[in-house]
Amino acid sequence: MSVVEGKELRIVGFLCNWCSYGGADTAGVSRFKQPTDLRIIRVPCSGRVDPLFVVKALISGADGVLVSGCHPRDCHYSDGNFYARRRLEMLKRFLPFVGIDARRFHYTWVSASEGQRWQQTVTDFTSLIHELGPAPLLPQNKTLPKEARA
Amino acid sequence: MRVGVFICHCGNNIAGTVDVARAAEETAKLPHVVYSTHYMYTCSEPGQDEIKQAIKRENLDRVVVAACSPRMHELTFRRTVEKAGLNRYFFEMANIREHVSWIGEDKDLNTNKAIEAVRMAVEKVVRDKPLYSSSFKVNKRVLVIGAGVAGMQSALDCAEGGLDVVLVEKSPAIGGMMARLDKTFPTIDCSICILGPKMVDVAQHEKISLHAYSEIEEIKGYVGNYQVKVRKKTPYVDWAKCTGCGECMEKCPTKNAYDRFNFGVAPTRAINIPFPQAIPKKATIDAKFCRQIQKGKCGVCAKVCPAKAINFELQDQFVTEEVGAIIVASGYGLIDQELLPEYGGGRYPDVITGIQYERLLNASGPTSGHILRPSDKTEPKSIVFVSCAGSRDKSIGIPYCSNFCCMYIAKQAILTKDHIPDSQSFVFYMDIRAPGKGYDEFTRRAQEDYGVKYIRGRVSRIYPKGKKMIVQGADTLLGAKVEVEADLVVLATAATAAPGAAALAEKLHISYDTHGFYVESHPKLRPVETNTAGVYLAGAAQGPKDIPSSVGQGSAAAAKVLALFSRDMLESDPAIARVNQNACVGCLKCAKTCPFQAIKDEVLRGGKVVANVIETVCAGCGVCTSTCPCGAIQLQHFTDNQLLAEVNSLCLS
Amino acid sequence: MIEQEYAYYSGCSLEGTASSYDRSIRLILKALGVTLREPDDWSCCGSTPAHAMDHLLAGALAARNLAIVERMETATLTTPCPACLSAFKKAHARATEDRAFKDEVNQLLDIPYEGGVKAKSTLQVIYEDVGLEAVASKVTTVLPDLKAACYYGCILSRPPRLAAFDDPENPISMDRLLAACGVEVCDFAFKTECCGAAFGVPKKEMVLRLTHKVLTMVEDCGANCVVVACPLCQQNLDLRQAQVNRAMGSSFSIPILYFSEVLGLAFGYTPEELGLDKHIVSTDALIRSRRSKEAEETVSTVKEKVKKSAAQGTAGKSGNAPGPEDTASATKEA
Amino acid sequence: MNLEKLKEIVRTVLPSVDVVIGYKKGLDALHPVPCFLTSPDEIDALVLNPACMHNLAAYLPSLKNRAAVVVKGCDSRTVVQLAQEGLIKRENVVVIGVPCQGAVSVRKVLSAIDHQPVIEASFENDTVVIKTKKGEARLALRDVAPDKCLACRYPTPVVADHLAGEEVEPKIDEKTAYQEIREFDARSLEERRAYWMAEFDRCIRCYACRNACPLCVCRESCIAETRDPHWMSQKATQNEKMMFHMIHAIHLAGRCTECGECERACPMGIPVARLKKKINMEMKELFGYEPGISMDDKPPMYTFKVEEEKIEEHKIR
Repeated sequence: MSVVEGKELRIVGFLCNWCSYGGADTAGVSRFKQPTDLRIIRVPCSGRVDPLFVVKALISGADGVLVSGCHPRDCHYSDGNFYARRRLEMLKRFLPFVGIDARRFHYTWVSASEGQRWQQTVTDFTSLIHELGPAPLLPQNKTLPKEARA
Repeated sequence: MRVGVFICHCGNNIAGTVDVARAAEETAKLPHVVYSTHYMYTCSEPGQDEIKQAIKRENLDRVVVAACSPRMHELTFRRTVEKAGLNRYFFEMANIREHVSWIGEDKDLNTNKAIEAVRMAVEKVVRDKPLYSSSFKVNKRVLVIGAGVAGMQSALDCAEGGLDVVLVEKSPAIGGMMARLDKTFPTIDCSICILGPKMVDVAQHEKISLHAYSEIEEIKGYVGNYQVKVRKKTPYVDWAKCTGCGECMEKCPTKNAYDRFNFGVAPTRAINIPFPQAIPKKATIDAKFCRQIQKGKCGVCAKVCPAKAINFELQDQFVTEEVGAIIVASGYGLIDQELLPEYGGGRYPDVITGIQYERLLNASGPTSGHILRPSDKTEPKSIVFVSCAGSRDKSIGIPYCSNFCCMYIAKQAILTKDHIPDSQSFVFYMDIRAPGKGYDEFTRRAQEDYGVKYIRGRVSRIYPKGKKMIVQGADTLLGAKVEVEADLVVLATAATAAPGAAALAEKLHISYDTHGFYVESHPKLRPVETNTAGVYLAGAAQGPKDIPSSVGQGSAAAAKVLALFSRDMLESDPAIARVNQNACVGCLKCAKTCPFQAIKDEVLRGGKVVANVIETVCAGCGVCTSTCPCGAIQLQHFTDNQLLAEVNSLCLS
Repeated sequence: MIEQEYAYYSGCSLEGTASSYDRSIRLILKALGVTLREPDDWSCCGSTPAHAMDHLLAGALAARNLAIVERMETATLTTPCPACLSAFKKAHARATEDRAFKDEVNQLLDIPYEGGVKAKSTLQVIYEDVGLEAVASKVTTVLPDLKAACYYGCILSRPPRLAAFDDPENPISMDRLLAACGVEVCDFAFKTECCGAAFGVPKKEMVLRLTHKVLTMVEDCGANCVVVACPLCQQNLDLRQAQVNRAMGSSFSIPILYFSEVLGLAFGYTPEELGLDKHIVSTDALIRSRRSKEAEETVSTVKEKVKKSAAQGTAGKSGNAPGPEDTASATKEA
Repeated sequence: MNLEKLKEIVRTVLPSVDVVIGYKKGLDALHPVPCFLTSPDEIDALVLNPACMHNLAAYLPSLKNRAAVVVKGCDSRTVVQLAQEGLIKRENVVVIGVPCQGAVSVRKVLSAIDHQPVIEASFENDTVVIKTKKGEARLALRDVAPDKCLACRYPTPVVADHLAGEEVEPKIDEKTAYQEIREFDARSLEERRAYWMAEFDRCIRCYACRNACPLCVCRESCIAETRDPHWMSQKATQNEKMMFHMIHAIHLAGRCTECGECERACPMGIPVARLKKKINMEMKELFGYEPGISMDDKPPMYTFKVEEEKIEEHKIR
């Protein structure tokens, strides 16, 4: 883990190129200050974000995962974010079943002109993740307590 | 693999809050990286030369540039590495300016973040595959949406350039807002006199086919090959037969129809030709007011029409046009006066909007150019203009400046003095915004030569007192409250996006801002392009604009289209989906979810069914890749392995 | 939606100078089938003077009353006084949006305020919850001589985010209520203009000037009385009318009525029951005509007339009817 | 379950198909195995009893020609789902439905008889009679039923060209079907986490669950094993075990017909079907969708609505 200990937590963002990545650029151009934790992975469309990428990140040690795309109806590829919305909603509801805090995964919509909204999203999400603290690591040994099957 | 990393200072933009030297030192230690350096301006010519030389000198086969946003310079550097002999896709960018140096203040954290951004880019670049564009044929016809002055300019320039143009206009007549204006600033030349000939050119140009009273129903396809379905709204008049004689309008018994062209300054007939110079000069029935259509009783127009053109049974018709590029010049709208209750909110007949006043001034308007106030048809002697009526007003959600009001108010005040020499005009203003050529001189002339009284301050309330309107406001230069008795008040109501702008943007797959104005590719460097290839912007659809700017953009958009069409073949973006036929199990879920119907099934020898991507149709969204359970269809340049490598570089290391 | 029961906070003015407001409110709401329950041991709402000196104290005073109401298990608090209403709404908004403020306020209180009380002006309750139709159905008496200018004052509909009632610049609720009672309503441009009441003591000259302006506009618009919903407006316009006349050389004699008094008269209550004898500028002339007419007209014609005007639903007919077109146009009726 | 009726149907169907997939006796009476009939001589070998657990529909996608298949209520949903996704052609399949009163879990029976070798097994109305060397055990069917049968809402096949037996009324309604999931959801996040960590820890990554799943169509292209894409390593770590089960569950989102084959196949007794059932519950809630019920539905992950009635934008807090 190469986060700066004690200062940062590991937050991974998947941003669609046309809206949210642009929104993050707009926030930058406007010098809207944000916490430094987030690392951004650029994807063409939120529809490209397989929910399994989110799972992979969370299992591999991310403390929070943020997915952001174009607002519904504004998708550069017309329908990509509609698929994303269904799949990510499914994931958001499924994660807590296996003991992953659903608050560690957030998906939202930010357009290229919404620099301020992006700043707010990053700031709020980062502060929430800091409040939740580092995600519990998966136990890597075999001495787990066995729970009796019902 | 031999990766070179180039970290840009961007002057002080990056180096100010990122320790670029340390970043270069640290990233040099990353696997695959054999060379890492930092440079003042990587995008400059010497900066690009440095990359090219390093590729040769260090024998690099992959390049990472850590600088600004890839949305800014990805293309620049792709060309650079290509010139040095690498495939242009053997390149990745780490955004350490917009996403790092400009938003974080802690230099240590920023530097660490920049190093990680480079690490992610390195992990991705080593998994880049060489990609090669293929080419496809371009349909050299252009669609122009909106026949205001911007759209007409685009259409004429494209047509002069030899292109076939399809021009679609929502209203029954072309000309847009400019056709309604009386005179234009700062020259005071007659608006229709300079626009009229252009309108005629549009109508007569053999390369332009005009669909008036039509709207865009659906758009399919991609740059070079769009299919556009146009809805031709029914005018209930067979335009092929209509001669524009106006007999029907004369005889129509419905005399209180709302006059859209004149913004309701006076009523019109249910069947009408919007204005004398209208092109096409054809009659249209407003169904909402037509007695025959509403109540089934009347039909006077049908009886008097000498050409027997009236047909109440006519339905909307659809035509499909195939084009290679689209220019969007759909114009702007104006806010509803009801949003301004403190100014009467549309309750007082003698408080009108700037565009309504324009129609009162206009010789072909309902008052034949005599300024008569609506309530009692008398000539007003004291006229108050209120600028920023809604503009720059956060409380109603319009924080922006409407751009042209200061100028048209000055023009209208001058014209008022011309029409009524013994009148006195007052202008309440926040600031006078007159930055164009000859503009400031013009507003000064209004004050100095025409005696218009400019009062710097906002109007708080307008109310009637007897036959007068009292305009109550502040004079911030005097620091006092002022009240002006007016016969007529003109509100410079804020410009907004055109009604239906958002719906049109969704059909075009272009972005629009929170106010509904279309978003250009780059605010400075690509002002008439959109992020959707082949779709260009002109005029006030992108933001409020005056006539010269709209015309300029109209020509600029046309130039872009002409440049695009200067080639017979276009190169496709090779970052599209590709199927691994061995892994594909032929479930075709990808085909079902593809937003572009770009995936079809293919039967291999031996009977195995697999998915097959139609290269020219695929737009590269990657929905298929996240749909495919077995990873058999991969979006090139954003493959599962590349994104997983990025995730792993962040989470597992 | 009408609730059976509202917590009713009358406030200090209605205990004293505005007692006829209180009386008439209670009478008409009873007639409309609404029960008012007065909170036990209510205290100052904090609007003056605490609100000018100490925001925490002002908040705590309001919150104290809200906390009492919260324990009454009636969903909504109503008060006829816009100043009280404003104080309650402000305290409620701050308590629900600002955790630190809420904690600070609750430290000062015996019982904490949890943030569960919705406050509405009594005008809003009658206009929105009870409704114009129910009001019109109770009308038994016509007031043919009343030409009313509805004066809403500065805080009833403002600030819009807090008030969340009627149009902040051009409110119409009172106009419509009166019209539903068959009263002629004039198109009055100064509905929300400041009367200056708050500066009554420190800047008397300014107040007289502002009040004079409002009263002049009342006459200009052809009204012969002002109808208000605020005890401070009423007091200022009524009590100071003679002072205004003296200072500005005018000769106003304009009765200033509460909307509830007008509704009360229309419902058939006597001026004595409603407390009209408390007014400084006499209301006798307006009411005298009412009596004689009342005897002449049969109930059925009254009802018909009322129904008609309620159906039109309007005060300033010229003004408030929404226009037929998508584009705003001041001149569309021309 | 009416064996004689079934044989009669098979006899009439067999001439029109290449193969009939049914059950025959296996190792012992408690272990029937799938059989593939091509000639009328084989019909008498057919068996049908509550121990017939295999979901025979799983074989359909790999068959090229016309086949008949014997399906219980739960298995019939697989046929519908496969046809809905275009993985089989409905017209190529003759569905022989057997209304089902509930099956037995071999694992539960064996543990009830202390894993003695079975000499004989017979099935009376609500009872399983098992003879071993140690004597005869009479087990109530309910006690040895697999979990899926206790929450079964489709005892009668949802699709059948022929029905071998009388329709059976479901005993469970929509609400109680997901009771078990709701109860699990009610536990604390830590408890849920600890539970699954312990369960996943036992996983030996044998992929039996995946191989048994009738809807896992990727076969050798499964991303749990491929290098391109390279989603997982072969390490036997908790990370990778959990990732595998997440892949399996998420790939079945809106597709799992709850036949329970994954769980039956698991040699480690991990309740993997639960993961899919949870997602199914959410699919029902979000999109009103239940896999394998109607041929005309579209699996919800492969379609969308512009306005989603049930999905609201999330706030960060």
